[in-house]
Amino acid sequence: MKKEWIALVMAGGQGTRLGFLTQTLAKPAVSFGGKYRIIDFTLSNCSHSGIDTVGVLTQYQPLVLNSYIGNGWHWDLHHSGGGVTVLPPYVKMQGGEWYRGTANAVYQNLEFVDIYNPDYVLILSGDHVYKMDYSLMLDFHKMKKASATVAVIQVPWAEADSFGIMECDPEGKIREFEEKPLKPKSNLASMGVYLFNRTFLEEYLERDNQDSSSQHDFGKNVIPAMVRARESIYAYPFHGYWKDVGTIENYWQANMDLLGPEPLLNLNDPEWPIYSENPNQPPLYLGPSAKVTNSLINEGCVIYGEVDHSVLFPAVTVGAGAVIKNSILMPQVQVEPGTRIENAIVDENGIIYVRKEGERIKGYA
Amino acid sequence: MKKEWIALVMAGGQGTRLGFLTQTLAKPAVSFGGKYRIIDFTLSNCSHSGIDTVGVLTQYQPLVLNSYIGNGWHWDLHHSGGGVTVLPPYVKMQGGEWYRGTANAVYQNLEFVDIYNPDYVLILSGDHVYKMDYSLMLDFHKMKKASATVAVIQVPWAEADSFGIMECDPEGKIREFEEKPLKPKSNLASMGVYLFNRTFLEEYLERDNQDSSSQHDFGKNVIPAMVRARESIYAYPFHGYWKDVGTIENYWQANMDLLGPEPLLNLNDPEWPIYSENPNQPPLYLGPSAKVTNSLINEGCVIYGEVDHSVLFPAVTVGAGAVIKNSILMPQVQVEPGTRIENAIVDENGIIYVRKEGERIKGYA
Amino acid sequence: MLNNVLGIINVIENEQTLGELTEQRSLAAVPMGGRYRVIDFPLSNMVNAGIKSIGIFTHYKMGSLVSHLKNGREWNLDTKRRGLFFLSPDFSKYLFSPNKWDVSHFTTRLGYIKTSTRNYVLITGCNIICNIDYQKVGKFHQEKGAQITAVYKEILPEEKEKYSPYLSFRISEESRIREVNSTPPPSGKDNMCVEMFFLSRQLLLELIDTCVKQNKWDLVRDGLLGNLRDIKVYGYHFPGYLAKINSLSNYYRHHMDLLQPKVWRELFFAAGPIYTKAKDSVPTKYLADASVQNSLVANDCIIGGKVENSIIFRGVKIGKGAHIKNSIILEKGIIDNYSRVDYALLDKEVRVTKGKEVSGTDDAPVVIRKQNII
Amino acid sequence: MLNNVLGIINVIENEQTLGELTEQRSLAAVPMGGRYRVIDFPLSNMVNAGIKSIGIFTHYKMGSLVSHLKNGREWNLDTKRRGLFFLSPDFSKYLFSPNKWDVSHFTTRLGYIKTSTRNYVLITGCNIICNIDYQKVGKFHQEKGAQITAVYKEILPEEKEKYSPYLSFRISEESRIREVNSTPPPSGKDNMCVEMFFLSRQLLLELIDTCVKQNKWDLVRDGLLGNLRDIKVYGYHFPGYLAKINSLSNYYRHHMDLLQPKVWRELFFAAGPIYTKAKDSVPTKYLADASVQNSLVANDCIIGGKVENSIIFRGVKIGKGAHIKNSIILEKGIIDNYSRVDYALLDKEVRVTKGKEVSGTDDAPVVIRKQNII
Repeated sequence: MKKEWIALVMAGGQGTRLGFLTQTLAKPAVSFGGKYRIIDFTLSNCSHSGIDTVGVLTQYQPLVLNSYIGNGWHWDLHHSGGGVTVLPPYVKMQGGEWYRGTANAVYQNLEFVDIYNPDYVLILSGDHVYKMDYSLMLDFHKMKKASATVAVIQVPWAEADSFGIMECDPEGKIREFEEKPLKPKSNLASMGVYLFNRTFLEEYLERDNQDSSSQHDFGKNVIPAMVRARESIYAYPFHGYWKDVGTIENYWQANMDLLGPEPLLNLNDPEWPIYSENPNQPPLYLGPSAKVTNSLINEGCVIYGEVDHSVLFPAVTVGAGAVIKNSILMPQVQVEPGTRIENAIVDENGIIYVRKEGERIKGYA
Repeated sequence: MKKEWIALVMAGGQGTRLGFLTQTLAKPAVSFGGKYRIIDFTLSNCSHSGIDTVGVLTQYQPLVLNSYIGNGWHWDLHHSGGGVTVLPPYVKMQGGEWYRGTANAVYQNLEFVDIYNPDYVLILSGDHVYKMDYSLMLDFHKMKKASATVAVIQVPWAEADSFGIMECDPEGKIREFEEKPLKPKSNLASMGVYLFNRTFLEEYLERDNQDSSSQHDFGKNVIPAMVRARESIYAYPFHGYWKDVGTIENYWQANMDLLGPEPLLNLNDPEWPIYSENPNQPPLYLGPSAKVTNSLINEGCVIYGEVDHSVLFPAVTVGAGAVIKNSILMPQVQVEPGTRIENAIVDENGIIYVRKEGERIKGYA
Repeated sequence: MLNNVLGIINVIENEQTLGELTEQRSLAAVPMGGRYRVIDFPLSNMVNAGIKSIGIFTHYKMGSLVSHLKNGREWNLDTKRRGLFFLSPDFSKYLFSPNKWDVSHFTTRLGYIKTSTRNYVLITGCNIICNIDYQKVGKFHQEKGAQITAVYKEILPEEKEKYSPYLSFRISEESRIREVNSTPPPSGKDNMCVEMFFLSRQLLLELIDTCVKQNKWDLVRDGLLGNLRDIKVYGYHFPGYLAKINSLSNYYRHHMDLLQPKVWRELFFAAGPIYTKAKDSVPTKYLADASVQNSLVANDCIIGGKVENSIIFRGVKIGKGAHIKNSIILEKGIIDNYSRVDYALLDKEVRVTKGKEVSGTDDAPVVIRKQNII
Repeated sequence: MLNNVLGIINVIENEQTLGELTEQRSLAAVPMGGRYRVIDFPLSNMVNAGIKSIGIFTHYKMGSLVSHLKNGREWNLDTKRRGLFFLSPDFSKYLFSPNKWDVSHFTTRLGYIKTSTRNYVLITGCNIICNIDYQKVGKFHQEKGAQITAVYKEILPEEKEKYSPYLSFRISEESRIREVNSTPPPSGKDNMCVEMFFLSRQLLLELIDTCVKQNKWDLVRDGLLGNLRDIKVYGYHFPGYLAKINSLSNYYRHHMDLLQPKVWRELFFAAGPIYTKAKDSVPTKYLADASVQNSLVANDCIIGGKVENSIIFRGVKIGKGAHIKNSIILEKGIIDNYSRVDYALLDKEVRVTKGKEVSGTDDAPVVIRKQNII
């Protein structure tokens, strides 16, 4: 069952900075954009890039994520001889241990990789929102005859200190890789998308596993070690929308980025649809007094009130006289008549997180 | 998503007594009967008994088992609002721990049970070979107004000391439950099939979890505790073929039990088919010199030699002049011309375990 | 749950009734309610009652139906045993009767009915849109000790015309059907047969056999309702909302009914959800100048203009300044900026170009053919 | 991989050729090779070459075909985009041409070809059974700079009769097709057209258009091979084993070929596996008195007797003392104790009762109709 490449998606993170959204959910399973779950973007990218074998590494609250991923049907990743496999930590002949970092998680699953005997392994993160054709990155990787390729994106200089920052030579070869540098030397940030020659990866993971001082993380340990050893590591520049939705602020902003006639992130792209579960809901009903503008609203909603610049998931009810602005309403939320919700994220249990411009988010039930 | 009952299948055991068969495989994933995997029996039983929601609890070498179970398609257990879910141990807000016994495994998955809010929970073992209509057991359980019901089968008195043995009153209420008693008081053995009222189960699991002296096992701890407390626990007598294939001897015997015109375990039953993955292989080819008797042989095999009283999995080749007797040949095994194999189990890697009547099995590569 | 029941949906409906809409598709495949097709309603009703074995009696133009239902996945009918079957006769040999309940439709598919292992049969047509709980019908059948249960709907005098033609039942106090007429009584309420019959599979086979032997050809009139004296036929009253899709004006009117939240809620949720083919649709986007009132909007649309009293199917784009009123826009319609659509029914992929106007009247909504450009 | 190719399988084959076997099923649905149906071979060949978008041009009796292929799951064609489509014309309107390559079969399905986003088309018939690597055909097409590539098979003088009728190619040294004849040359080897054509989708649309405009009606003769001077048509030689299912005797003969391990291996494994509908079958059970030589046996059988030089399909039961020779037993046949079957072709569910004998000759194997009891 030889494959040219396979992808491994990191979906084990606890995502504590997303607060209530991840209390009972792995971060990649968090709802997004009126319909999707965050991991839909990564898995749709894989599907459209021609990757037919994907492992999803989970260990934190995976119940919803596992059953959502199922056999990969939603992303056309359900075929025999490949498809999606959920990879939790497990017990081997010599016992079991939890994943201790992204690199360790992959290290513990090298047996899975071996089944497919791939030439290349693509490591992805399950909690980023973007549309990317990984096959172009593979072409670049082959052209450069690289041992590893890291996808990079230009970020505002002011934010560069919160990313893994690369310094490259004119050929694109990475000279230096610093995770969250105090004084960034460039604004080329790692997107957490790594492509490795398989044997090269295995070698470094073996070494990393034996290094007791390592945190066993790709960004913090493995990539810097490769760069330090002057291996042939290249930066592949990506141009387009990309967002790590790991904080409430970023999560809220990424949702708002879907609105308007020419949104930053376009979901209505027939060439690159984002696959997801398709809920079965009747068409949205807008009552005689409804007013809906600048918004993204799913089927099954019943709206009598006013909605502006907001994202509504399926089966939300907005009573007469209610006003929703700059907000995200999760599935099944019932808004009583006359209520006013602004700059907020409301979930099924009625928990509201209010977001204020420029301030930290505070929450109350 | 209220369900009347759901099933939880224990599939986490290491199955060390099956030796090489379980070195890289969970025991329920071991091949059986020329086509099946052991867990097919339990899952087919669930499907035919009208159970549409099944959790499979795994933690030892689950790679093959997880991808085999997939979305439950093979057993018609793939529908929305239920289906099969694989349940590995995972990390929660307060950390993660491995399953410490069958009862602890269920305890750690009470959250999964709660999703379906069932009235009854059926606990099953993934490594027994039998055909059983659990809905009849549910009828019995309701009729007796039981808190728990344990399925029992009569075993030869001489073997009773290797089972959980029950003593009952004339109504079928269990008076005593002894795991592997030195001096069995009856020959009614537990089949490892338990049906519980959900709240009753949760109560006892909570209690068992706090008992530091417990091994957190249903047979050793939870059921005996219930019986000791004189709870309303009934024995449901099952009549039919049932085998725990946990040793090489039992495994070999259960395979042989499929042979003959009126086998002990009948697979050709249109009312109770055993569902499985259906390998895609052309019809078996029997050459001019082939001689095949008293055997069960799958498609894709090519046979020039002699096969008697044996079970052959798909795509096995038996060369001219080779003789196979009382043996089990796993998928893809190639038997060279002239070879003689008797009383053996041969796997894909050419590992042969030779079985001798009445003796322990010894293995060599 | 009715898991001991074989469901039969007879989609051999008259194809002329919906005019332009049924030129290229069978009635069963006509789009309905923003994102469904006609077949979704009878099929979902059966599935919601626990029926797991369903045969569709198809006829011409089955292509769009097959590609809509495929293996029945969305209806949980993609199972190893039983599930969904398409039953088409051999058109090369068979003289096809346009009568929906012609016995020959059943004799050419007799093998399917004979080999079923279910004890009961539920037979329905396809042009009644409602959300009915068939479990109640099954319970009624048992309680009454009926041999056949026929579902009916009590209709008001003013409704007779819109539902015609139909079979009218005279029903006794204990719900037994005493008389069947094809002309409704001249005054008062009436009991309309809605072509849903529940009976044992054995009895159905006997009735077919009797019809064939006696050279009678209408399974409903001659078979199921042909011998009310000797066979205990009971009438089950369905009290809920119901639409009969037998004309373009009924089709239009029914869609306007859906704008009543009570009807919307009942039709889509009463006894269970209505399932349809899943599509990877994006939530609908409302732009800055959107203004939508008293309307139904499916996913995948982009709304830049004004919409009132209308049903907008999937994938419709409505430009800035456009104004849609009292209309039904089927899938992938494009309404360009500043155009106006009033009392209109636009089939799939119609485009109304910039500034153009399409309008009909309440009594005679204008119908625009598939893929036309105005 | 040919993922930029739209596959078209035209199953409008002559239905008379296989006599009793095609009375109730289309040729495409005829059982083949122990557990397959004819359609599995052309379909699997396309899938193995990476074609992900396949349209089946169906005609009458499509019921068994639809229930065999369903949503294409076993062929990995159950995808969200592209996948498997059944394309049947509207029989109520359409004058159905019995000619397999009638241009009207294409004009009535033009929308499907037009809306495809693939650049190439691979068109095949359905009655050629082989295991061909279409990736090689695609490569050949590119290397030759061909506009159309037609697959052919070099056949021996003595094979001409069994393959007739066929189109014969005269081919230049650089593989370009120079001449097409419908009568084979009187002596010597010949190049037989096997009705597999590879070309750009654009060119196909143009050729259909030209045919329509010039009122020509045979897509192969008038369209694809109608202008060998101006259009570069190349012949790709398929060197492997190939059977043409155009008569009962060829059908029988082909099955006997499968008893050669070389043919068996090539047909089922050469360029990839042949997929078919999965069934929950039990491995076949051989009883104490079984004796099976030089035969193919599918799953789900119980063999108690003697079998020689035969093909046993799924679910066949052969009693003690029964003796099957030189025969093909289709699904679920029952051969009771002590009966004899020689040179016979038993359709599905035939039963040969105790002690009876069914025998034909090598030249004229006897054919027993479906479900008959002897």
